[in-house]
Amino acid sequence: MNIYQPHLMRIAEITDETEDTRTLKLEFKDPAVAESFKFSAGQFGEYSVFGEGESTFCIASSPTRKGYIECSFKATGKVTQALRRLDTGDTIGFRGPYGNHFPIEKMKGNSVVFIAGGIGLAPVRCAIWNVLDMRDQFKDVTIVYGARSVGDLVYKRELEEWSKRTDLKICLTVDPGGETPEWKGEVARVPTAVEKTVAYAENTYAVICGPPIMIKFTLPVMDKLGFPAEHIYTTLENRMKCGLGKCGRCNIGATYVCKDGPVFTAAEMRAMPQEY
Amino acid sequence: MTNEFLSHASLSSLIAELVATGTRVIAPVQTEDSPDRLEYKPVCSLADAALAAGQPRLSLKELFLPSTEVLLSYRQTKEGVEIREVPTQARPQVILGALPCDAAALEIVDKVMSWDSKDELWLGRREATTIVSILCPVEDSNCFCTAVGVGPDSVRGSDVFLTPVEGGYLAEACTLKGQSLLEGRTADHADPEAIAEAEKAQSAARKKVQENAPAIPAGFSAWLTENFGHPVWNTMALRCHGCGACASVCPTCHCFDIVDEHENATEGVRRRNWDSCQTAKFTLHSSGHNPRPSQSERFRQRIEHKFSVYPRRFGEMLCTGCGRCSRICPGGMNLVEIVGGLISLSASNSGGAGQ
Amino acid sequence: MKELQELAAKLLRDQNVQVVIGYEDGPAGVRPAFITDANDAARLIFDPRCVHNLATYLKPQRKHIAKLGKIAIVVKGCDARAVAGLIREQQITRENVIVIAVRCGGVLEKAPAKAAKKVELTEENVSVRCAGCEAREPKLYDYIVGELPTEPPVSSQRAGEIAQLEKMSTAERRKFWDEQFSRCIRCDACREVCPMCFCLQCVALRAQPQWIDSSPTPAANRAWQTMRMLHQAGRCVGCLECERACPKEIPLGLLTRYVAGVVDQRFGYKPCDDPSVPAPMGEIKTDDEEEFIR
Amino acid sequence: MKDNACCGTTEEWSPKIVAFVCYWCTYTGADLAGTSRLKMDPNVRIIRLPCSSRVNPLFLIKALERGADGIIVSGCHPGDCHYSTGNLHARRRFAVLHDLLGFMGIEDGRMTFSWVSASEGIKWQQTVNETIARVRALGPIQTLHPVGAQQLIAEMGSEKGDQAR
Repeated sequence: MNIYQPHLMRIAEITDETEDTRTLKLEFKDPAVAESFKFSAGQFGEYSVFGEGESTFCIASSPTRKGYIECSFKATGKVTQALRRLDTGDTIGFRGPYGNHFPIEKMKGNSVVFIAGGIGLAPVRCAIWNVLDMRDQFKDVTIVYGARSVGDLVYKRELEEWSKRTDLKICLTVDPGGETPEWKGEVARVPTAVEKTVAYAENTYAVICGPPIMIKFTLPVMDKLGFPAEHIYTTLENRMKCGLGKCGRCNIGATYVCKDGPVFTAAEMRAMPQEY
Repeated sequence: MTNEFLSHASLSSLIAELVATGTRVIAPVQTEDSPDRLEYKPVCSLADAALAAGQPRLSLKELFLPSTEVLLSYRQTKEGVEIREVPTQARPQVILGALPCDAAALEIVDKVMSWDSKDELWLGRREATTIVSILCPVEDSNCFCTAVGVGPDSVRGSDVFLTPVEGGYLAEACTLKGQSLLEGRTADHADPEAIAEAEKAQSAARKKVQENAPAIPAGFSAWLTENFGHPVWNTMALRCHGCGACASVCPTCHCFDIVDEHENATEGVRRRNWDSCQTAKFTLHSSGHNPRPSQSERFRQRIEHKFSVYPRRFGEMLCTGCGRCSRICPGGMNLVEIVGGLISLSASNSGGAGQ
Repeated sequence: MKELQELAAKLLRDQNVQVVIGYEDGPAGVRPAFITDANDAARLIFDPRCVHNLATYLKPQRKHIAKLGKIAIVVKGCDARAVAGLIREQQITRENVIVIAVRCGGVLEKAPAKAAKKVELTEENVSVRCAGCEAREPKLYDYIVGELPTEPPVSSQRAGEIAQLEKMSTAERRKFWDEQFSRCIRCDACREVCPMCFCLQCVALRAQPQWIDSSPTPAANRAWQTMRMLHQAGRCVGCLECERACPKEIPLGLLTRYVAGVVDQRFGYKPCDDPSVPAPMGEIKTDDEEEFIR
Repeated sequence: MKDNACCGTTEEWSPKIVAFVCYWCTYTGADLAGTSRLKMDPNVRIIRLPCSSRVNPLFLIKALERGADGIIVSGCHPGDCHYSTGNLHARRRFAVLHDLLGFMGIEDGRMTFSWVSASEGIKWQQTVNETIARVRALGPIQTLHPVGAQQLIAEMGSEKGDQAR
């Protein structure tokens, strides 16, 4: 099997998150692969629709949930639009898992803050469930999640579930103007909500994912709250083809997003050339 | 390794036997339309080959990383999708008369193809190939192999290295593969006169290239990393069209694209094609955002990749100084001049301005 | 030459423009020059080695050049047509570019590989595009420099190529082009160096629908070259940049010259440096020849 | 188009022709030919478009590339275009396309450009039958596509595969 050969996966379930975002639950067709497949929170894969091509996104389900993986995507390009046309029971290709991961082991025994915007919740959700499934090994868990409007919030069922839990603190927010009359959450941009919700405690780790503009304005807030840049983790994405450090297009300076990433600390990001 | 004498007749019969036993023999040959132009092509006999006659227009890259190749084929069935993989074993081949810069390039690219995960398609072809290089006659002032640690007499990437001498070649077996190729073909010891003749030719060739460009200093890679934001990047690439011809002819440029293509409603193939960092679509996100929006950034990427990114990861420059990019460039960009300019800039402001 | 250098220096000194795009002697022959400092204007040259069509640098894709400021560009007749073409198709506005025309006595077919300083044009080395050139003294300019040199010789090498191909049988022509296109690696250098390939998104890069596969397969190569030629009908100025840039030496000039001939013969249009002459493929006439319609 | 691959011998082969026709004239004309029960060979697949000027040359290139043995493009007669001058624009484009494809080695007989009005059912019948006859005489088109993925992979690594792309 050459390294560009995908595993075949069956679409077990389709969930529409928003108007243009969809989550697929995927199961390996080969039971042996299903058995041996392992990954860590934050890793990504190459998903392919045969005849259309491959597309890169993170694995959105938790490594603690065995037997399947989930991915969430927005239909923007050729492959994602083709993925959207598929139905339950259809077959897609998957190569992975690739890249590094969130340091869940290192976070154990400490508090964790999860901050996400829009579809950026997908990789964070993977880490959230990973932590929640081992809840007793972590101190405080805080989630701040925002989207442009109520309609743009993804994983709504899970947001609800998390809101009901007492062992975590959650703040849901939508941008001003994006609220509906029924909306009970905050109306603020993510950085503002973070400032209001998150308090720094010694040895707290943060995971931030979202649109570049959100990250840009959230990082100074984290600074202000006292988070050291080495404790803030985020993910980068770049156009990728191989995912294996060969095809030569995802590098930012000397950093290969596919091999050295996609998870980076804010400190690492600052040291990188601003070419992403 | 010792130098041994390989006569014309002996080499000729070696080639004939290889061809007869089904080994593909590739050598530089003169093209039909012009005797000055050479191409690496399959040959049937030594007589077809134009050894040490100049630089073939394209490097050996295409023989190991074809401009397009099938990775897998698929067929949609009622049950789902069936995929068929391409075999990775390749047909045995011998490359005769490879230029040292082209041979070295293969060894350099081996590193990216085999680190972490192994690209069996490339490595399979490499495995099945024996490379017989020859002392380079040095093309022109665009050559700068000695500046990047290669040289017209460099044995890097070669299994056998030939230096033309009176009546034949001085042959050096550089690897076990090369040894077994030469087995029983050579006169055990070359006479001292031939060795002296060969050494003279080698140092003459080396001197000729050294005149073109000085060696790249050790700190150059680090300077490039530090000066990613240097204003020189904005002005250096003005004449660059972004056509990517440099990448096409480059023996070490190995970036590729992976695409699917329908053949009909239910069948198709996944292919790997050459790609170039000089085009806008190379890094274009589907959102429309492009991290390298103009030619300045794309040009910087090419230079940084060759002289900074690759050395940092793999310990050597992604360039063998063959000069093909300078010869092909429709805008007259010249790598000797560009690198020379950057080096003198690094010497004048080694403090790392412009970050 | 002096006249050109002085003019460029003056334009830069008076800050009429921020960059003058012309030709200079590079380390390996003549190449495009970007002069931003009046003191460097002495580098500018013009002679038969100046084969490049600099109008390509005016394309909207060349953002890194536009960043420099207002441009003055040195053009030969054939390049002036490309500037006119870009104005005609509203890619640039006339006021935003200073055109410095040079009277031209013909150029080489290919830039010499070695840094030869002086060349004489002969039947063997002259560009095929120079034969019967009507724009040796361009009409589109803000400044025009130089004396009109004598008419160049006519290329003996390539003049008859098209007729020769037309004489072949269809099957032979098919074989000829299949062989040529089999070399194509779809690097798209032909498009990138073409002054008239100015589409912000080329149809060959579109994935939805994917009309032309991006792999260099025989079918896709043929489709790509056919499509590019159709898009170039009435646009191509015959500068042969595509042929010059092709790393695989596909004789693309045969196609551009053939199509230019078709457009001339059918619609009476020759590439010209008058931006007000409408593009032929956007025009219609009720009495166009329709002998091909059955 | 899948079945094209199996058309090995000329006995089994029957030309496949794709017609790109305008909605207002030729499509109606073809309809008339049908309702008038004019006898035509069944080798033509019609693709209806709003106007002959909607026929992007890429349609024709793609059809020929993917195994159509011949193509027909037909619209309203000059002067009769529903959009006044669409067909005149189309005519310019097809003139160049016709000449260029010929220059690149596609037989003239495989390309039929014609004007068929809504009332010209008989002309449509002739156009179709003549095109089919011409293409039949020329034989199957030498397609470059498909490559035959399964076959190609089988050949990889063998001598034949060296040339396969």
